[in-house]
Amino acid sequence: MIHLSLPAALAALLAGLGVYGVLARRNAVLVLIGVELVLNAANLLLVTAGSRPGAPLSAGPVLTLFVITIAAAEITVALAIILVMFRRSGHIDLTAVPDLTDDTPEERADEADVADAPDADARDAAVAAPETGREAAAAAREATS
Amino acid sequence: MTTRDLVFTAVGVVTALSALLSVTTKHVVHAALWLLVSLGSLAGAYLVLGQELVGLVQLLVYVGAIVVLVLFALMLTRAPIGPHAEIDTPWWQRVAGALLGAATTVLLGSLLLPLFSGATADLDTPTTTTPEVAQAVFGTWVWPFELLSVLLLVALIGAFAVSRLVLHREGAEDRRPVTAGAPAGERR
Amino acid sequence: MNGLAIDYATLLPALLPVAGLVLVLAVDLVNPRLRRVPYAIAGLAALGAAAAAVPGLALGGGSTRETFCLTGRDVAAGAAPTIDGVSQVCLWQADALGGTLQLAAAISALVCIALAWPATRRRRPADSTREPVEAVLLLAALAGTVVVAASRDVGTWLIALELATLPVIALVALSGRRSAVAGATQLLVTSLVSFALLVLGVALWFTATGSPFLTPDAALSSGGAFTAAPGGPSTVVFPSTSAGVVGLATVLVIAGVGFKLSLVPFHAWTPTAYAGSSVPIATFLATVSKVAALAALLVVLRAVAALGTPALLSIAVLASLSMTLGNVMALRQDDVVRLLAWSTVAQAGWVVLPLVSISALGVGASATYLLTYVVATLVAFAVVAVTLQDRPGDGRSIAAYEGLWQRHPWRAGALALALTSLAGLPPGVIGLVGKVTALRPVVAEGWVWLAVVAAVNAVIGVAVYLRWLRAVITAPDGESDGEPDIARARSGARSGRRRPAMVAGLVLASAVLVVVSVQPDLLLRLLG
Amino acid sequence: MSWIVRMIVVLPALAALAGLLARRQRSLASVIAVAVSACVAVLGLVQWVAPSRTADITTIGSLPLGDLSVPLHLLSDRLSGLVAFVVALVVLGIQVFTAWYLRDDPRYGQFAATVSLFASGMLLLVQSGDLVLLLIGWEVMGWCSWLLIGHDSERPAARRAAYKAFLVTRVADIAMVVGIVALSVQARSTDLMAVLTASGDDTLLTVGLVGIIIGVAGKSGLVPFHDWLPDAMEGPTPASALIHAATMVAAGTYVIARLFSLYAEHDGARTLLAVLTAVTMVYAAMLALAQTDLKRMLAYSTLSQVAIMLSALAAAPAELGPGAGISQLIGHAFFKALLFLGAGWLSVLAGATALAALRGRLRPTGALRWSMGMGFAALAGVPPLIGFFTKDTVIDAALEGATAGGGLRAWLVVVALFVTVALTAAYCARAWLLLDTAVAASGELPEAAPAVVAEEHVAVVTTADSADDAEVERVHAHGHAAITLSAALVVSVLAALTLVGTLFLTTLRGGLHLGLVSSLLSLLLVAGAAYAVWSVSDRGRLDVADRIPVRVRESAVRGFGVDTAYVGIGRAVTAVARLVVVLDRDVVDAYPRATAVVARAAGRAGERGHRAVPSLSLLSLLAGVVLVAVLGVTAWR
Amino acid sequence: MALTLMLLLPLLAAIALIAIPGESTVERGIALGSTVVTAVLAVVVVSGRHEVDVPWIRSLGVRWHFGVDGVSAALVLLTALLTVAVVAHALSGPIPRGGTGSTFLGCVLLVEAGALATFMARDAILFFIAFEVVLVPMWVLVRRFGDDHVADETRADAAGRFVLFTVLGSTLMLVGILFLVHHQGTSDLAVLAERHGAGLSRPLQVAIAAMLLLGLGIKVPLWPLHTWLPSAHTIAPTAGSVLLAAVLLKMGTYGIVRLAVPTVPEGVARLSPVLALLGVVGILWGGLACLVERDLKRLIAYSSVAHMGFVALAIASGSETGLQAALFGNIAHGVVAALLFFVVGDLKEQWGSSDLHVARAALRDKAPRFGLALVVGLAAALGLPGLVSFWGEFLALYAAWSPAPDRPVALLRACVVLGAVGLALAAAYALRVARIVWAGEGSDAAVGAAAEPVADARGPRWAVVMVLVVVIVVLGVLPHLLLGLSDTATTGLLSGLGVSP
Repeated sequence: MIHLSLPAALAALLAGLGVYGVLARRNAVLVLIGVELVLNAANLLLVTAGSRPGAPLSAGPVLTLFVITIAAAEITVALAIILVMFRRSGHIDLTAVPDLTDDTPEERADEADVADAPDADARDAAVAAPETGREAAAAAREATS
Repeated sequence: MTTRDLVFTAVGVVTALSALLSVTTKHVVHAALWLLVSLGSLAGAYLVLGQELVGLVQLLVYVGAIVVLVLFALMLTRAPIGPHAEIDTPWWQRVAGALLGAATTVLLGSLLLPLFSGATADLDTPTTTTPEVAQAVFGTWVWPFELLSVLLLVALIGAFAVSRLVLHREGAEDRRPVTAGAPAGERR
Repeated sequence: MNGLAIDYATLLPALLPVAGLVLVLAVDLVNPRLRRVPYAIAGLAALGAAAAAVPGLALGGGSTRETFCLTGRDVAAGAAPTIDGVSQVCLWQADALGGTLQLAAAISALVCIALAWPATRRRRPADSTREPVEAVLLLAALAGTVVVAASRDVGTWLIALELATLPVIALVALSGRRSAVAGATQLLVTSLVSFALLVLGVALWFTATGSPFLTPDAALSSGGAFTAAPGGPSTVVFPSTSAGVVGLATVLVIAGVGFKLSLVPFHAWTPTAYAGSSVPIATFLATVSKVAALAALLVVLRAVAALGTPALLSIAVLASLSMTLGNVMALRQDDVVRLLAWSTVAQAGWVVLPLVSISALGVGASATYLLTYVVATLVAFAVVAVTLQDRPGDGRSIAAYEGLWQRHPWRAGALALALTSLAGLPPGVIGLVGKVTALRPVVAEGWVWLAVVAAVNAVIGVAVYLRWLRAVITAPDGESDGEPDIARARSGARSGRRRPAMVAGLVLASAVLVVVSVQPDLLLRLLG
Repeated sequence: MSWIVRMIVVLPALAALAGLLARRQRSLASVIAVAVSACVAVLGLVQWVAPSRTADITTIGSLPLGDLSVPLHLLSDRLSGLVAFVVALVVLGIQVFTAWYLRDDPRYGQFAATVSLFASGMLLLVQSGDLVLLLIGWEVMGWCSWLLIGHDSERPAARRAAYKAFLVTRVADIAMVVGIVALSVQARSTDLMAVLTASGDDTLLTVGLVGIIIGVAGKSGLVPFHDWLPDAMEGPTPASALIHAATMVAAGTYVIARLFSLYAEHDGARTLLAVLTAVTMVYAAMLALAQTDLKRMLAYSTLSQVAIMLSALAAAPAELGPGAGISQLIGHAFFKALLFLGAGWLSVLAGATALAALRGRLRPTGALRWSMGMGFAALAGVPPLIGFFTKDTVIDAALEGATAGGGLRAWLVVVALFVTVALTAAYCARAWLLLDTAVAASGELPEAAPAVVAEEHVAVVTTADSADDAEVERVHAHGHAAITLSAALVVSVLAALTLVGTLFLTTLRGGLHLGLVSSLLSLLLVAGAAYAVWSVSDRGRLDVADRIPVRVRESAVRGFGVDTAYVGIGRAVTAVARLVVVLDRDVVDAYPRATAVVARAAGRAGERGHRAVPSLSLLSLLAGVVLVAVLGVTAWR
Repeated sequence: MALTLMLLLPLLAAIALIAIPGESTVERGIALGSTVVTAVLAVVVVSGRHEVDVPWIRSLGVRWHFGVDGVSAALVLLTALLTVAVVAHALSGPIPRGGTGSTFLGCVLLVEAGALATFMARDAILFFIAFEVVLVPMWVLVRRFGDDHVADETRADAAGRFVLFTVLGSTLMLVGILFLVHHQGTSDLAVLAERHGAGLSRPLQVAIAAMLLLGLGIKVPLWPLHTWLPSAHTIAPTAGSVLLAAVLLKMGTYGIVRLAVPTVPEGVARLSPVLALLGVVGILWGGLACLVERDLKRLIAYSSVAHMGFVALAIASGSETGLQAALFGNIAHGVVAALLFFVVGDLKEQWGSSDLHVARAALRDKAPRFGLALVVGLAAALGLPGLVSFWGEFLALYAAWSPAPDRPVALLRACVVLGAVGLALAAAYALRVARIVWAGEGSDAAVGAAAEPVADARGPRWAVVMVLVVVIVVLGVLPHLLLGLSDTATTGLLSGLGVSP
């Protein structure tokens, strides 16, 4: 015997904490923590509802398992992108105004048609970015900061 | 109040408290660790609710995989060790977060508690056993299960490709003194 | 377990992209330096999916193509004898509406693949994985879209929706520009949070109805489906407050899907992600993703419709906010991709507008509007992509389109048709018809203020698209004659020849647009 | 018969069209103009003497207008026959005269065509049995008067006079249109017979009748609309003759005469008319006395005489009918046409129309002197000329009205009439004396031109002399050509008509109606006034008007600044118009512009709010979710 | 068959023209030929009262249902014939700068197609769609081929205003139509007219009528929704101005008569005081603005506001005479405004501007053809009897004085008096123009090129102008020609009997 209002209350609490966590953190990884808390609140709710007698097709636990798996898939992609973000901009601060300038010449050509030239060429061009490109990037950074 | 109620309450308190800490602590790494605790105790809660399989999977996947991934990510992004003031968003955003979080809790609570008030489940004779769950997963739910496998595959490919692409790009970026390597604090 | 009847022919629209995906991976294993083959496979798979979806269109009068059905016998044998009254519940159930959305998604994906077609035949370097990965991700997202349109249970629904979302995030990031990362980041965090809320909504649905199915019967059972559970030792009585929970569940689902539809206030990622990603991916975001989102939304709303809830204030608020903000912001954009992004936000408002009436009328109207939007947006993006070929430097600014009418009349004609369709003006009759269709349910429910807001937004929308159209029909000063123009035209022609696939995509989309503009009934009848 | 009546209306219109097409060939144009006028005159004669008198004639069929019947019939009876004939006659005379007068004018063709069209309008009005047709004729005349007065459009004064004439009459026509609408609403028809026999709403009737009186006041130059008429002297003299003698100015009399049975029953409207006419006739006669220009003097005299016609309609008893007014109309048509054409002839001889320049110039001219003498005598009301009979008919009718219970209204008219008789005689005597008394050949010319030229705004210029200027210019341009026989004949015939024209009136019911006492009284007044002038002016050696204090006289010459008042009204309207333009730009147009501004500002604000900061998008997302959830849950039923 | 051909011919010709790049003689042939054939077909269709009715958008219940009846016959003829004039006029002079001749002519033809479809649509939603067709081509005409003496922003503003105002109007109208269609269950105008508002509650009727009137009122344009008109007229090329004034504005009033009056009679009755007041304010406002307006084209635009005010007043009266007056006034204004814009457009082409404050040589003797046409146009504009506008305005006043029983009589009568004042204002501004342009007020001060007389009209342009002058006179003398066309139709509209073709 268990009173089901208890897990329900816990789920509500966790969801609230998760929402707060999402909004209170500027570190992208920590925002993920908030998301996980909300997901777990949902899972708890699924389990609670599924533990009632008469729940069909074992739906509660099955759905919980699905959600856990989805969360794992998500976190994989998420972490990859967060890493990219860190490498690109040197931080994973979600409150920062991102640098949207793409207008260094080599990137413009790049954007126009990445596949136009072999990737290697484009990369070489980027690697051998002349001084102008460097200056442009510096100027862009000054503009943003 | 049954025994299960009491146990659940205890586990629940631990879960909630550690969750609270994980979203409020100033230590980046601590946050991940508190999350570990919270999710672990939630696995306990599942056990109390009679869902052994879910509890185990929770431990395996979340505690064993996801939190570890998170920790790795924190390290890879050169997270500072120790308390760090810049971990949180500006105060007004936190206040808004608190309000919205509270609103969420209140909203959910006000709807769910009446729904479940007085509802009990007799878990001593479990209605859903692990074999049943397994049967359901590979029987009724086989279609979403297969899709899930595709999803995982694609997620892995995607993550792999994203990180690979960036590794290439990074080579170009690294030579630019401005974009790479500058810590967040310096940039602002 | 053995009660599941699997009809593979029915599943074909979903299976083909998955098969294509696997094939791409396999080919890549065998020969990792091919550039065009992955796209060819992807294109064929999308084409196959489109073809496979066609038989579903002929369905009329509520009949469906279904598989993965839990027959009564199976249910009786299972642990839950609770869905007694229901003759059949299926995990895949595609009616005419679903079939149409699947077809639209497949065709849109085909066009996107055509736009992304690699320009060079040269073998790619061994360490580049761009082409196969892009093909795989596109196909996966397409598969997710196709499945979600036919899903009837929360599990499939959630997974398919995620399958339609996650690859897109990776695709945006893969576009590789600096702003792409910003776009991907924003898209990522928004999608994660929305997905969490979506799951919360689904959990609430399950809690309230006790059913994992998104069917009208499940919604109706929220009054207390479990009271009569015979097998259980104790009975759980669900009080009437569960109706409120269903409401909250619906609203959370709307919010979660609203992110994908770019509804205000869940829209903030849209301009960043569109602008950051390459044009084919932006096209994909603007078309296939929207189809997935609306398909997902309609699955839920059609279930809820059984509750007889006539109108949703929250949808009205979201719709009017989206339209207004999207149009006002689009008015200021000089970058055509950003303009299209904001226009997407505005159009999303129009898409959900008819849903204030959760009825067959509203659902059909919403889908109709979505289709008109998708067709027109596809053409617009295709023109952008082709133009970017000609003018790699500044092809994304409105100014680049000045004199397009003189230089490339056909392309300009297609763009003009697309823009007028989006604006809802003839000659884009389909857009006009779409507006009529979208307003009908609103009027039927008597939402006067909403109709007036929509009318005002139609005006701002016209202003938005005419800004672009103005450039198209205006001859740039000093370029009316002389060499540069001709030279550019020639170079344009050359690059056009170089990318026949891209042009083919444009022609395909334009052809569809023209046909439905002349005879809108072709499109409208698809939805019954 | 029907065809004759129709042709009377249509022929001049066709002549106008043909004349316009043939304007380059001046001989062809003049042949068309004169020939058609002659035809019309003959037809008019036929209509007048033809045995079948009253006829309801269809024209182009009635208009399909639902509940309103617009039959568009013509009505031919004794009255219309007579008036049409007189009009046609005068028009013929004017056309013949014009052919000579404008012999060198490059726009002769247009002028003659316009005169034809004008005649068509007047004849349509005369023949119409339908208020709409009446209005059409009325307005066509107004438009033609604009063209005729503005004929010399090179001169600013002519442009202005034309503008003023049309505008003033058009303002009065506001009431005319409303009046016609009211009358036809009452009858549910615009047919004259239906209107006359309709019974019903009293208010509508009042509105209708008063409206028509105001409209008539505009075209007939009753106070306060009178000032356009002296200015209209800017037109070539034949145009003045046309407008003043038999047509536009007098048309009001005919209109009211047509509706007389309604007016007879309506005291209020008639009182208004009586007051207007009484004031106008006296006022205009006094101003005529002070004029320095022959044509302007004649113009004021026209005002006075037209007021006399109308006063007959205002005061005559119902059973007497409108005959008195019509007879004055006909008499006036003859002698005023005579006077104007004579003045035109004289001005060609003298090269001016200013009285000072014309002093004694009449004496050496044989036929012209006799004709002008008869004209002035007729105007003054000397028996046995037609003016005597018509005027005394009016006086007698008014007296009869006064005694038959017309009350104050009729007495007012009677008194005004007697005063006017005396004043008319006075100014006629003055004019005759000035024109006919040989002056010592001394240099009296220079200072005679009064310095009343007001050099104001181009739109304000009105001078007594600008008409004179026109003449001077014309003579300078074309020289003193000898008059042709036909034109001289016209003047002579008109002179003869002032003598024998009385016979025309015998066919008109109530057309001749003399009372012994009143005739004697008016004769006495005429003689006395003439003698007074003769003696005061020292047997014609001086100008009586010079006895008037200079300031009074100057302002009298300028019409006591009524023009300034018009200009003031015009300026007020223009000021309102400017206000409207400002409002249109800054207030009415504010909402679209404000919308654009708001949209742009909102866009800017939105741009600031969308800088791709992920945490902000998360905030908006969650806030939106909670908001929507609260909304959804509370609104969920 | 003839009807479908008549609709599709200009459409296809327009598409062909727009697809032809650059200048060629073929385009002239196509444009002129197709308009002439369309005009001939229009005569055939009108005389035979053709009708076509096939399903089009089944799921919306929209039928390809076009037909001619008394209400629309005159407008169809006006549109078809006037387009011939416009094309002839355009071909006999230089194409306005801004693009190729084929695009220009294509847009003109598109406008024609849209207008014809609007006037013949017998289905409410089809009407809306056709109503929108004219927008983009007209926008192109103004935006691209507009007056190139002004800054680009001015052109953009004028064109944008035109489109945005009209789209707002038509979308509001669409909402009204949808309400109507939803509650009546059909979009067939004949059926809607036969129902005559049966089954609609009064508040609903008022709401629908308000939306329809507001939406269509923008197009008419009613005061204070008129501010798009002057700038659009000023900037548009001659062809654009003519089509705008003579055809597009008519769609508004026609729409009110066709869409609002018969379907929601009670609602229109309730709103008729507002309509009448706005009409009268428009009459006075337009008239006053014309008194001081400097730009000739703008002035004519404001006079259009005034004239359409009379039409609105006539509609507000709700009587049969009123509807007759409104339809007549519609055509009258169409012809007169077309004439004036042709003349003024040609003058502007030679003058380089249409500023009245610039002293210029008088037209009267130096360019007598222009002079004649201008004077006739102005005379018609001031409502001179014997010319075409008189009937519309006089009958409007009559109708408003004796309105239908359910209208506020006192208010409407006050409106009549004010409207009559508008007649005097019309005289004042018309003569002001004549005085300045024709008679040459201030022409002494003209210097330089302005002192040179303009080259007189000749060739096709003179023919076009002359035909319009003749039409103005003929219709003024024989108003039956028009009134007879719409006679039975108006009865049907008002009584709910429906309009039999």
